[in-house]
Amino acid sequence: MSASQTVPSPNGVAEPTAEPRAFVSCRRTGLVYQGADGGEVIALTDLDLDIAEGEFVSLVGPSGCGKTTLLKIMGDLLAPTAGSVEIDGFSPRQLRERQRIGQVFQSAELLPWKSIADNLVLLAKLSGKTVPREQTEAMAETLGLQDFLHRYPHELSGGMQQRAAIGRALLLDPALLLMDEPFGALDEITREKLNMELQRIWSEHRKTVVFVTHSLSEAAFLSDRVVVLSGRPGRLVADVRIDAPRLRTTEYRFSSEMAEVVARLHGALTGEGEAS
Amino acid sequence: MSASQTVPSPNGVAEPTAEPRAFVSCRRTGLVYQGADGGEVIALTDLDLDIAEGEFVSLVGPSGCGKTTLLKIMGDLLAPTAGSVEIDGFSPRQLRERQRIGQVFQSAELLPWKSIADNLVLLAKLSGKTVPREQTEAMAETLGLQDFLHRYPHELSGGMQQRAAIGRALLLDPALLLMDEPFGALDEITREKLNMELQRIWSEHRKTVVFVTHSLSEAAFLSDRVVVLSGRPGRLVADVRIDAPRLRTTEYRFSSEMAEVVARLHGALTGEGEAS
Amino acid sequence: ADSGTTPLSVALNFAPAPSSEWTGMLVANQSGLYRDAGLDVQFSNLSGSADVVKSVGSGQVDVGFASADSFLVGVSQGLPLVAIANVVPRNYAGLITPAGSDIKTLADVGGKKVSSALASPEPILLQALDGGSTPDMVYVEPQSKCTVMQGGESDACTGLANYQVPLLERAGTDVDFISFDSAQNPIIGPVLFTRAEHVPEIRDQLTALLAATAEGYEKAYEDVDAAVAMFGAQYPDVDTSNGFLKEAIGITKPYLTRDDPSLAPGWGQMSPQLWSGLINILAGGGMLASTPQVDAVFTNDLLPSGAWSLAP
Amino acid sequence: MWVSVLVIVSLFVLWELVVRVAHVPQFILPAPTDVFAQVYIKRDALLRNLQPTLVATGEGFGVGVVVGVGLAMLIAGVPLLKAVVYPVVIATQTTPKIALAPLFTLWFGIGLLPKVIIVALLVFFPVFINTAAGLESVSKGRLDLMKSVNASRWAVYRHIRLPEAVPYLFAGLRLALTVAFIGVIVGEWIASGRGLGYLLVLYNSTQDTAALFAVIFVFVFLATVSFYLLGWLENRLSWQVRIQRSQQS
Amino acid sequence: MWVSVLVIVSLFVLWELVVRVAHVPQFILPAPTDVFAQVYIKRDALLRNLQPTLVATGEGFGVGVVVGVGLAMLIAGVPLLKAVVYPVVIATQTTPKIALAPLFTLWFGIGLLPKVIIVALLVFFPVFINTAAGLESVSKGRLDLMKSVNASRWAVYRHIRLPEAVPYLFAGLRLALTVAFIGVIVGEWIASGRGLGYLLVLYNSTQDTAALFAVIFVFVFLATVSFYLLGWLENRLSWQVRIQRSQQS
Ligand SMILES: Nc1ncnc2c1ncn2[C@@H]1O[C@H](COP(=O)(O)OP(=O)(O)OP(=O)(O)O)[C@@H](O)[C@H]1O
Ligand SMILES: Nc1ncnc2c1ncn2[C@@H]1O[C@H](COP(=O)(O)OP(=O)(O)OP(=O)(O)O)[C@@H](O)[C@H]1O
Ligand SMILES: Cc1ncc(C[n+]2csc(CCO)c2C)c(N)n1
Ligand SMILES: [Mg+2]
Ligand SMILES: [Mg+2]
Repeated sequence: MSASQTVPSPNGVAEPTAEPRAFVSCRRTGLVYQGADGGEVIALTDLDLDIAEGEFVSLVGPSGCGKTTLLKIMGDLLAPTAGSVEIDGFSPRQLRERQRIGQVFQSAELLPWKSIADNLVLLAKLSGKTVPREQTEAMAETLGLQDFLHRYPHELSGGMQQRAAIGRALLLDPALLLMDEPFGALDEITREKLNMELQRIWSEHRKTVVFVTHSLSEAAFLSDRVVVLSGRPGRLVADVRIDAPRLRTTEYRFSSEMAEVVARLHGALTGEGEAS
Repeated sequence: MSASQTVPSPNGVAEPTAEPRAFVSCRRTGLVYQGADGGEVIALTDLDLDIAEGEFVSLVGPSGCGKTTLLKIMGDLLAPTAGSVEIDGFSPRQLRERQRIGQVFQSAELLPWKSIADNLVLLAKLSGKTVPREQTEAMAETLGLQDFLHRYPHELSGGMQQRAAIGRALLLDPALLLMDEPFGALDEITREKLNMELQRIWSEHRKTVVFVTHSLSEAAFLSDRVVVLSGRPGRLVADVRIDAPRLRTTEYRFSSEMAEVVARLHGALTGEGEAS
Repeated sequence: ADSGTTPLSVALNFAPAPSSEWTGMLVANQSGLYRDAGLDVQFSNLSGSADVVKSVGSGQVDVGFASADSFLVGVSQGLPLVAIANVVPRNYAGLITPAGSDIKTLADVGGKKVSSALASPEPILLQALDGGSTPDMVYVEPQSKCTVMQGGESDACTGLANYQVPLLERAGTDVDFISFDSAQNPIIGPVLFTRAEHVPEIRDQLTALLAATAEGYEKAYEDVDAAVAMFGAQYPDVDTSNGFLKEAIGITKPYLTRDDPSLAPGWGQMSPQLWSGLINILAGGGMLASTPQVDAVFTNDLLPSGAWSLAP
Repeated sequence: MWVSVLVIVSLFVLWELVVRVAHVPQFILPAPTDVFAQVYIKRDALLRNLQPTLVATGEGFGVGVVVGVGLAMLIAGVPLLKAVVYPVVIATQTTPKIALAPLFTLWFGIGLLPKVIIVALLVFFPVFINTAAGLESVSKGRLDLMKSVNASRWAVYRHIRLPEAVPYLFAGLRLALTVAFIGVIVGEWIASGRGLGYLLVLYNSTQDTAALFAVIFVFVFLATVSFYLLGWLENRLSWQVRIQRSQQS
Repeated sequence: MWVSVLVIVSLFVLWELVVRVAHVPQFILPAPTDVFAQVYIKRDALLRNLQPTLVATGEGFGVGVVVGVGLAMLIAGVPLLKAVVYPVVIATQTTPKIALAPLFTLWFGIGLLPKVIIVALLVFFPVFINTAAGLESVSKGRLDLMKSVNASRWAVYRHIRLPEAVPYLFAGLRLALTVAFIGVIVGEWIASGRGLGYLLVLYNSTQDTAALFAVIFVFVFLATVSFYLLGWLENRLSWQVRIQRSQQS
């Protein structure tokens, strides 16, 4: 996959690959929403962010600071109104058109007319992947949904729906995985379990993950780096590297080492922090 | 409001009030969902639970264990298929019909065709309350939504929508407040801030609150009691009283006292705990 | 209504359009003959003879002007109606063929395709008349009777001498016309009728109406151009400039008389033979729910005595 | 179900009473008992003329639904095509078909074709309008989901827009069904020697109002049955109904 | 907008070419230029007969929409009332109005009334069916929200069901608009000395096909304009359109 950095750019001109380039790179990226009544909301301004290939990066920041917006820009669901975003030498659109992005949305977005099993495989199928039945079942098992494969979304609790949405994106096995508060609706036990699962899956495939969360400990546990955004409009206020070795264990979760990281993030969030 | 315990029951027969009675009392309450295809899901079985007037009780438990179901039974949005629930001597239906229940749902359920301001006051208006404009504005300020009063839900981030839903229920000022993961979509800072606000509002009015959360620390910080439910079907596995004095402060949040409570809850959730 | 005039409502069969056989009534109206007779005549345009019959039968209008067959069908259904004048003694209906067709008489239609209106008396007439034979009928809505023939889907159509024939000629289709009405088989044309109970109740108005109407027809055929103009004044949307109306009125003229004065001795006069002829044909064709008594069907009592009659 | 039957029966009783008490003449309004007697008396004619009407209605309905759904899918989410198709479609609808009757026989002859065309022409419109509205009522979130895997236009239809349009489609089919029955009458009126439409014209011309109502009764009965059949189909097929039903329990 | 105009113009050009090249006789299909010439020639008659048609259409449309929305609100969420109302409503729709036309003059006279009644009868149905479908398409969550404060039936309508039904309602109004124009023609066909329907009958009877098409053109033009007016109204009023538009930017 790292060979993809020498792939010619889509317009056929070979790009210079002399200096190692970030997998995702945002340059002075900004987005302004145009309200229906003409009023503007500046969601994001002047964001510079580089993410290396295979890196697990979390985004944290106050509610409404532009995390979802940034994720949508990377996933080509929104076009930035300022600056640029490049991913693996492509524009987000090109990467999306190559079906190399997987996304978990803030709301589960399950299709009410499809069973959980069908919801799980839908996106993979549409990306041209064939998902063997055993794989779907294994995924359901991981998510604790094995008894609900033939049920419909409205028969699931909020957390169960969100889990199904996570499974759907994981079955995609994409080069870039964008996850918007995937574990927000889960209890801590389930959350910890799925944190471990996600870490395991990520370690096996080493796909690049951009992960939005409100749980600082979740961010500290999972990430190589945590990016802290300030309140509206979103601006980068801290970029914390977490070097704890993989695979991280439950011991690490309750270690003073991680507690320190969390405290640092907490500080950055409340405005007492400094950029790393 | 405590006088309401001597109020005659709706069929005109005065109830015996000799021994002090719980405000909410669930007796062997159970609920089985009938699936469309005939399959059943046992969501809740044999639940016994008493909540005193003015008490702040949190429900925690694994995703899908029946917390939302229990809340809906108390709010008369679902009828139990076994056992009974009584609130202040009334059935949930009677209490709901007296407009004395306020509910925050797991999904924000804002009305897309109404501005945030209109969404905020809607339920209060329908309950026959007049909400002065200043009160709405003060509430928006508390929730950090003051700049968005004249915007529509789709222009808000997920967390902002959830905050609006909370404000809507708080403006109702009900006798019984049922909150289903109200702060799930919020970052920790905003969450802590709103925790404080909720504690303040609750302390002033001392309404009975049943609060579903996935954050054990949130439960430990806010509650008089935390009720732990087991996985599907939901059964009470622990009932932890928290006697820390009010108003609790940020110091308390980071105290070893609370850490101990959280650890106990964690134990109960993972199955190592005991009933209090 | 003007002071001194009595309102009297008359329903016309407006399916599909203002008809040239109304000319006398319109002239009587426009030139003030009705007003002079103390009447304020209001015309209403209904979509079909059956409608005219029913609205007179139900008492909604005082007098109707419609084809004799529809009138008889109504009477056979028990409507309390009586014919008071046979405005057009002869029937305009007949068989229309493309010019030079091998159908020369009604006897030649056997096995040929003839297009006609659904459930109209024309197919019955066609088959019941002397020499009539049984064709292969093609049923369409009234306006399509002859367009079907134009489109080649039938060999002949039934239609009116003063309507389909000039229309077809105008569209460039030369046609021949074989009338159903003949000396051997006289068939009565459109009639004025009212509720039987009206005959004693408003006898004076009815008498005045018929007298003025007779005068109107006389006037109309004295000056056809003036009649066309009056027609246009009553129906401003009718295109009177293209000559069609004048042509149709011209065609109408011979139908206002009977070759045999014993059958129609004066304007509007009816004879039992004329009525029983049509009653027999329609009853034979299954169109009548019951067979009306010939004597009860009409009265000549209200007609102007010694009235005007066009020379044949 | 029994409520509907009760309502209908009581309406008939009321109607019968009004006619009998007020002595309304039969040619203005026949009593239901007279009408039912006519249904029995004319049963042979009714049965004979049932089949051609059903065939024309069925074929026209099928064609209309296919064209309606197809056209709606063609234009959904493509404003340009919408701008192209809409004016033409509106023209086909607002052109009064009765006025064109003579031209219809010239253009399409006098067989089954003009009837099927008229029915299809009437049917396709509500199906088209409703399906189009349904296909456009998709939420942004679901479209984003599809966009995220670069799903094809067809996949978006199949997995999102069509299921989303189902409740709209069924509302459209309800409307289409009733206009189909109207259309076949117009078609048989324009040209036909058989069918229930033909019987209507026949009994109209013989001013046999009770027999006319007998045909109308049969006709309304047919349409009502198909209407409820459609409801039954919706209950079986619609995901929305399934959810609503399971949530009521 | 200009696309629509372009499409229409090119269709006219095509039509003109076909007629001219194939020498189609005018009574089969007149060329558009001949039709436009007739629009000009018959302008007095067209103008004179415009107003009565518009009045009848407008009044009937108004009555039909009010009745349709009202009835839909009455039955929404009340299965019993639905069971009562549906069969009666279906009967009004499947009864062929052309068959009853002669009786209409007996029942309602020959003035404006029967026309307004026919238009309203046709209009109310798509409005009713669509509004009913819309009122029932509410999500459980929103109903629970209302239930939680014991909101009255009316409050549920006002704040949830009606806004939810808006996109359905507009689809219904589109259909209603076209049937309104059909209805007024049927009404004027039954009995009238004026109106565009009367002109149609008149020009039909004289096989003045170009003039007939001239009336149809005016008619289709009117309907199209009202159709787009409705679209404009929807763009202004519908919350759904507002959201969709703001999300496109
Ligand atoms: N409408 C329904 N039909 C069938 N089963 C249902 C329905 N709603 C919920 N369930 C089932 O009932 C169980 C409890 O659901 P509930 O929503 O109460 O869980 P919860 O504790 O609130 O979970 P979460 O924390 O994920 O919100 C789940 O297993 C779910 O599958
Ligand atoms: N469609 C929209 N139109 C107008 N403004 C919008 C729209 N979507 C989002 N916004 C605004 O953009 C800002 C950032 O929104 P975004 O959803 O990216 O926040 P977020 O960081 O994901 O918040 P949360 O943690 O609450 O999900 C918010 O202030 C919001 O009001
Ligand atoms: C210009 C003109 N148009 C139509 C007819 C046909 N027509 C209309 S009403 C009617 C029945 C008698 O009232 C007939 C035959 C006609 N004769 N002249
Ligand atoms: Mg977000
Ligand atoms: Mg829940």
